[in-house]
Amino acid sequence: MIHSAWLIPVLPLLSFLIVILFLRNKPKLGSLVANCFSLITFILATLVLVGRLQGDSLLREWNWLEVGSTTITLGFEINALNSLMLFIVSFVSFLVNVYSLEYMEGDDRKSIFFAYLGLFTFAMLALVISPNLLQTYIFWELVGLGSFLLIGFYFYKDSARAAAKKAFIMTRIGDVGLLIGILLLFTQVGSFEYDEIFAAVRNGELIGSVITASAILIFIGAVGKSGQFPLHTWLPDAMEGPTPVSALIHAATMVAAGVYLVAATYPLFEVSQIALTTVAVVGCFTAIFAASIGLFQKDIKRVLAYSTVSQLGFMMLALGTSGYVAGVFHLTTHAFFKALLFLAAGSVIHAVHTQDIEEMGGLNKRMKITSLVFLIGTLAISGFPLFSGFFSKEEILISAWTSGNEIMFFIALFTAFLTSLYMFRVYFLVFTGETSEASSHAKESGSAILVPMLILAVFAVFSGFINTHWFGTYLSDFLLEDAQITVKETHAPTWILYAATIVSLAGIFTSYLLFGKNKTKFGESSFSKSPVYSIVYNKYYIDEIYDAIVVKPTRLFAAGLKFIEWFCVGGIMKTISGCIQFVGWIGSRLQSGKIQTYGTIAVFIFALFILVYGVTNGGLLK
Amino acid sequence: MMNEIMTSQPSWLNVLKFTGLGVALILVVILFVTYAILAERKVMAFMQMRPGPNRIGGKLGILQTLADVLKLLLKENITPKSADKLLFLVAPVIAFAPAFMVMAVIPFSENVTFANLNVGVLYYVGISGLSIIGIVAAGWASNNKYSLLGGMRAAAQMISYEIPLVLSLLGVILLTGSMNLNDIIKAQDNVWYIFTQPIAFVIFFIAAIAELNRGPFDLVEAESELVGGFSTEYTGFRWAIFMLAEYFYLFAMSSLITVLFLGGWQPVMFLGFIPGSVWFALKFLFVVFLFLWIRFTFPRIRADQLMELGWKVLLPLALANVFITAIIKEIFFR
Amino acid sequence: MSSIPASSFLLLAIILFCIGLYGALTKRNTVVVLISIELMLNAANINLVTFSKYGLTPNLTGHIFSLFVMAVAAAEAAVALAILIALYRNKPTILIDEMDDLKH
Amino acid sequence: MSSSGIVFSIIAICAILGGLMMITLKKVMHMTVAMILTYFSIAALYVLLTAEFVAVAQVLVYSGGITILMVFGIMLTYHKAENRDEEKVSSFRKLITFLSVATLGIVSYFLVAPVDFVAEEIFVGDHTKAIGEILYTNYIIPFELVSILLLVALIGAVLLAKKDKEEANE
Repeated sequence: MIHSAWLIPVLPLLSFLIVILFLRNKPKLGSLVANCFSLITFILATLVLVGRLQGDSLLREWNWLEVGSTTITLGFEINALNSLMLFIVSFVSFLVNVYSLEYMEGDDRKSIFFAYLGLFTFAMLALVISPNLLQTYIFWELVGLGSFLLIGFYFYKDSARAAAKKAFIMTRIGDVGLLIGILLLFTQVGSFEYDEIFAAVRNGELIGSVITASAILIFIGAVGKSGQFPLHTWLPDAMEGPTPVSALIHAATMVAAGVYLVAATYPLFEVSQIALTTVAVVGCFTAIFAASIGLFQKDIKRVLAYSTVSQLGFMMLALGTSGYVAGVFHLTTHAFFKALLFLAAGSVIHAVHTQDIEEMGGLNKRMKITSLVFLIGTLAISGFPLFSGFFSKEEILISAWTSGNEIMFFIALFTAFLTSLYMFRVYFLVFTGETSEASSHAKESGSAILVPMLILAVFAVFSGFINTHWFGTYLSDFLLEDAQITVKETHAPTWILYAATIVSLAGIFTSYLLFGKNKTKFGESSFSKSPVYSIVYNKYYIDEIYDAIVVKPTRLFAAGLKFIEWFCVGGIMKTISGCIQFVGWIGSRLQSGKIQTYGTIAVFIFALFILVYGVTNGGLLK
Repeated sequence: MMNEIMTSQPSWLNVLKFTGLGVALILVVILFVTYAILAERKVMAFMQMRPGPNRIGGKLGILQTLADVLKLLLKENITPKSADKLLFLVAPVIAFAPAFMVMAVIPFSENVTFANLNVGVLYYVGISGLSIIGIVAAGWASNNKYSLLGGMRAAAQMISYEIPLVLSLLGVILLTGSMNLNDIIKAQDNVWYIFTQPIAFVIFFIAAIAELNRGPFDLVEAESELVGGFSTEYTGFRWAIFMLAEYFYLFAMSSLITVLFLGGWQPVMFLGFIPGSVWFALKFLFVVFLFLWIRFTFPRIRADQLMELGWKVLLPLALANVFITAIIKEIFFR
Repeated sequence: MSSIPASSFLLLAIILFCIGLYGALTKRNTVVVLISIELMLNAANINLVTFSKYGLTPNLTGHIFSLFVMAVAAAEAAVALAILIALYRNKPTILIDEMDDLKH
Repeated sequence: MSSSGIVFSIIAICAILGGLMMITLKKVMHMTVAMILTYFSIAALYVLLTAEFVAVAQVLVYSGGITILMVFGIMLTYHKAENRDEEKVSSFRKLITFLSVATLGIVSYFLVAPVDFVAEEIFVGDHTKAIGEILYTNYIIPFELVSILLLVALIGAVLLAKKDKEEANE
C-alpha cells in the first residue's frame, strides 16, 4: 500500500475536478462525491501509516526536467513524519467534510465549497509527501491558493474578501522568504532534494552563515503560513471563512504546514544555533502575545484563532528548543482538539447565529453533546491532566527547560496558565450560567455535525497516550526512526509535570472565579475603559501599526512614484506621442481621400521645385 | 477663298470683300428658306388635295412666308421666369451658327466654293454635329420637362444617326480616294455615285432625314408627345432662328447629297452647255422635293423603332457597304 | 503664315493648361473636373501639333499623336461618366470631394 | 502683323476666354458650353497650323462627342442643390492652387519664350492621305490598340452605367 501513496493527494484532486467541472449545480451529489473521495483518501492514508509502522520509509522519484547537468525530480516520500501528517490531514479533512454536509446545508455554492475543500486537501497532502523543496514550494503555494478560495468563500461580503486578500498577501510575504531560502540552498547544494541538502549539511559542505540564512529564510515562510508573530494578523481575520474551513486551516492543514516545514527541514535548523534561537524566541513571544490577546476577545472564533496562534507558538518554541518530537507531538494533539473546538464552536454558531461569547450563555442545557465535547476540547488545550494537551504541553515545557532557557520556560508556563484561563472563559461564558437571549432558541445540531465531533473528542482525550513517560514513547520512537537528527538524552525534572498541572488547574480555577461564578464580561465592566484593555482588545494595534508603518508609507511611496511616472515619464511620453500624433494628424488631414487635395499638394510642391530650379541654376532670368 | 484670306495682307477692302461674299451667300440661303417653307406648305397641300396658302401675294401665296416672318419679328420674346436666362438666349445662336458654317465647304459650281477643304466631308459632319449642343442647351435652359425630353431625344437621335451617316460616306470616300468635295464631284465625271453606291445613298438619305429631324423622324418636336420639343418655350424671333437653322440644314444637306451622290454641278450626259450652277440647282431642288415628299408620305415612327432602325439596320448595312466597297475597289480599281 | 512664332502657340498651350489645372484642382463638380482635364489634354495636343509644324524635324507624328490622345480622351470621358453615373446611383452626389469612401 | 497674326490673336483670345469662363461661371451647364468655345478655337488653331484633319477630328470628338457626353452626364446626375459649383472650396486652397499654377505658368513661359523654330512646310498636298498612310504603316499597332481601347471603353461604360438586374427590378 505504501507504494501507491501518491494516490492519496490525487484523489482529492480528482474530487475537486469532478465536482467543479460536472457537479457544480448538484449540491447533494457533489458533496456526497467529495465525501466519498475524502473517505477513500482517509482509508488510504491510514493504510499508509500502518504500512509505515510495519515497514520502512520509501522514496520514489522520477526525472522531471533536465537543465544542463542538473536534474529536477518529482516524486513522493513516505517517512514517519510524512505518514503521520498524511493521517492527520486526511483524517481531519474527512471529518470536516462530513461535518460540512450539514453545516453547509442550503448554501447555493455547496458543491463549490466541497470542490475547494478537495483542492485544499490535495495541496496539503501533496505538500506533505513532497521529497524535495521545489515540489514543496509548488504545493505550498497551492495551499495558499486553497486557503484564499476558502477564506473568501463568502466573497460577496466585503470583510471576507478583505480577509482572503490579507491571508494571501501576508503568507506571500513569508513565501518570498521561503523562495529565497530554497534558491539559496539550491545555489549552494545544487539540488532541491531534502536528502541531498541534509547530506550536504552533515558533511559540512555548507558554511554556517549560509545554513543560518537559509534556515531563517525557510522559517520566515513558516512564520507566514503558521501565523507567527509579525505575520500573524491574517489568521484571526481568516475566521471570515465558513467554520469548517477554520477547523481545517487551523487544525490540520495550512498552519500546520509551517510547523511541518520546520520539522521537515529540521536537520538544517539543528546545525545553526542562531536559527534555533530565532525559532524559539519567535515561538515563545507569539505564544504569550497571542494568549494575551485571546483573553479579551469577544468573538468565539477569534478567541480560538488566537489560541491557535498561541499553540503554534508553543510548537515553534518546542522546535526551537530542540524539542522535535515535542513539536510534532503537540502538532498532532493540537490538530485533534483544535479541530474539535472549532467544530464545536461552529455547532454553537450554527445554533445561536452569533459569534459574540458575551451574548451567549447557558448552552449546556440545550446543547448537551456540544457542551460536552467543547469541555473535552477545552480541557485538552488547557493541559488538564491525562488529556492529550497535557502530555504534549508538558513535553514542550520540558524541552524549554532542558534547553537551559529559564525565561522562555517561565513565559511558556505563564502562557499555559493564560491558555486555560481564556479557554475556560469561553466555556463558562458560553455554556454555563443562565440562558441568554441569543441562546434561548438554540437547538442541538444534527448527527452529521455531532458524529465528527464525538470522534475528535475521543482522539482529543486519548491521543496524548501515544507518547508518555508512563506508557511508552511510541511516537518519539517512531519519529526518530528516520528523522535525520541527533537526539540529546535529557532528564527532565519531575517538578515540571506538577508545575504544569498546577498552572493548568490554577488557570481553570481563576477562570471559574472570574467567569464561571461572576460572569465577568469585559465589554460591560469598568475594566473596558482602561488603556490596557483597549490595547490588548485591539490586538496591540498591530494591524494599525502595520497600516501606519507599512501600508501608508508604501502608498505614499507609490503615490510619489505615480507622480513621477505621471509627470516626468508620462510627460515625456505624452510630449513624444503628442508630437507624433500631431504629425500624424497633419498626415491624416492630408490623406482626406479627396483627390483634389492630393492634386493640390502635388502641384504645390512641384511648383516649389520648379520655382527653385528656375531661379537658381535653371537660368530663369538668363 | 479661305486660302486667300490667310495669305493676303489685312486691309479694309479685304474685310469688305469677304463680308460681302458671306452676306450674299446668306441672302441666297434665306431666299431659299423663304420659299422652301412656302414650297413645303404648297406640296403638302397638293398631296393632301387642298390649295394651301393662297391669299397673300396672289393665288400662289408668294408673300405668305414674308408675312409670317414679319409676324414673328413683331411678336414678343418671352423668357420663362425659371429659365436659365443666359443659356436660353445663347442656345438659338449655337444651334444656328453651325448651320451656316457648313455652307462654306459646299461647291455650288466649278468656281463657287468658299473653302476648298481637304477634309470637306468630315468638316460638314463635324460642324453640323455642333448644333445638337444648341438644341440640348435650349431644352435644358427652358427648364421645362417637355423641352428637356425633346433636347435629349434630339441629342440621342443625332448621335445615333451620325454614325451610319459617316459610315455610308466612307464608300464614296473610298471610291474617290479623297475627302475633298470638289474631288468627289470630279470623280463622278462618268457615273454618279448614286449608281455605284446605291446602298450608301439609301442609308445616307435616311440618316440625313433623321439628322434634319424631319418626318418621319421628327420625334424631337413631336407635337402630340412633347408639345413642341426643345423649342416649346421659345417665341418670336428666337423660335424663328431655330426654324431658320432647320431649313438651313435642309439646304445644306440637299446640297451635300447633290454633291456626293448626284454629281454636283456635273451636267447630265451631253447637256454640258447648261451652266454647272443650274445643274446643281436642279438636282438640289429634286433632293429637296424628295425630302418633302417623304415627310408627307410616311407616318412618324416610335422612339424605340427609331433607335432600332439606326443601330440594328443602318449601321450593319453601312459597315457591310464599306467592306463590299473596299473589296470591289481592291479587285477592280487597282 | 510663318510669321506666327512657335512660342505663341506654346504660350497659349501653357495658359490653357494652367486654366485646366486650376479648374481640375478647385472645382467640386465632377463633370467640371473632367472637362478641365480634357482641357489640359487639349493644351498638350496644341504642343504636339505645333511641334509637327515647327521644330528641328517637323513631321506628321505630332498629328498622329494628337489623334491618339483624342481617342484616349474620348474613351476616358466615356468611362469616367459611366463611373460617375454608377456612383451617383449609390450615393446621390456628384461633388468630387464627397467621393472619399476609400479613405479608411 | 499679318492677317494670320490677327486671326491667331482672335483665336487665342477666344480660347482663353472660353477657359476663363469655364473657371468663373457658376453653373455647370454654362461651363460646359463655355468649353465649346475653347475646343472650337483650338480646332481653328489646328487649321492655322495646317492640320485640317486634326482640326476636324477635334471638332468631331471634343465639341461634338465629349461635350455632348458631359451634358448628358450633367443631365443624368442633375441635382438642384449641386447645379452650382458651391463656394465650399476654401479660398485658402484656391489661393494656393492659383499661386502654384501661376508659378508653373510663369516658369514655363520663361522656358518657352526663347523657342524660335522656323515653320516648315512639312508635307505638300493632302495631309489626310498622308496621315492615313502613316497610321496604317508605322503606327498600325498603336492604331489597333486604340481601337481595342475604344471598344473596351464602350463596353465598360455600358456595363458600368447599366442598372443591375435586381436593381432594375426593384
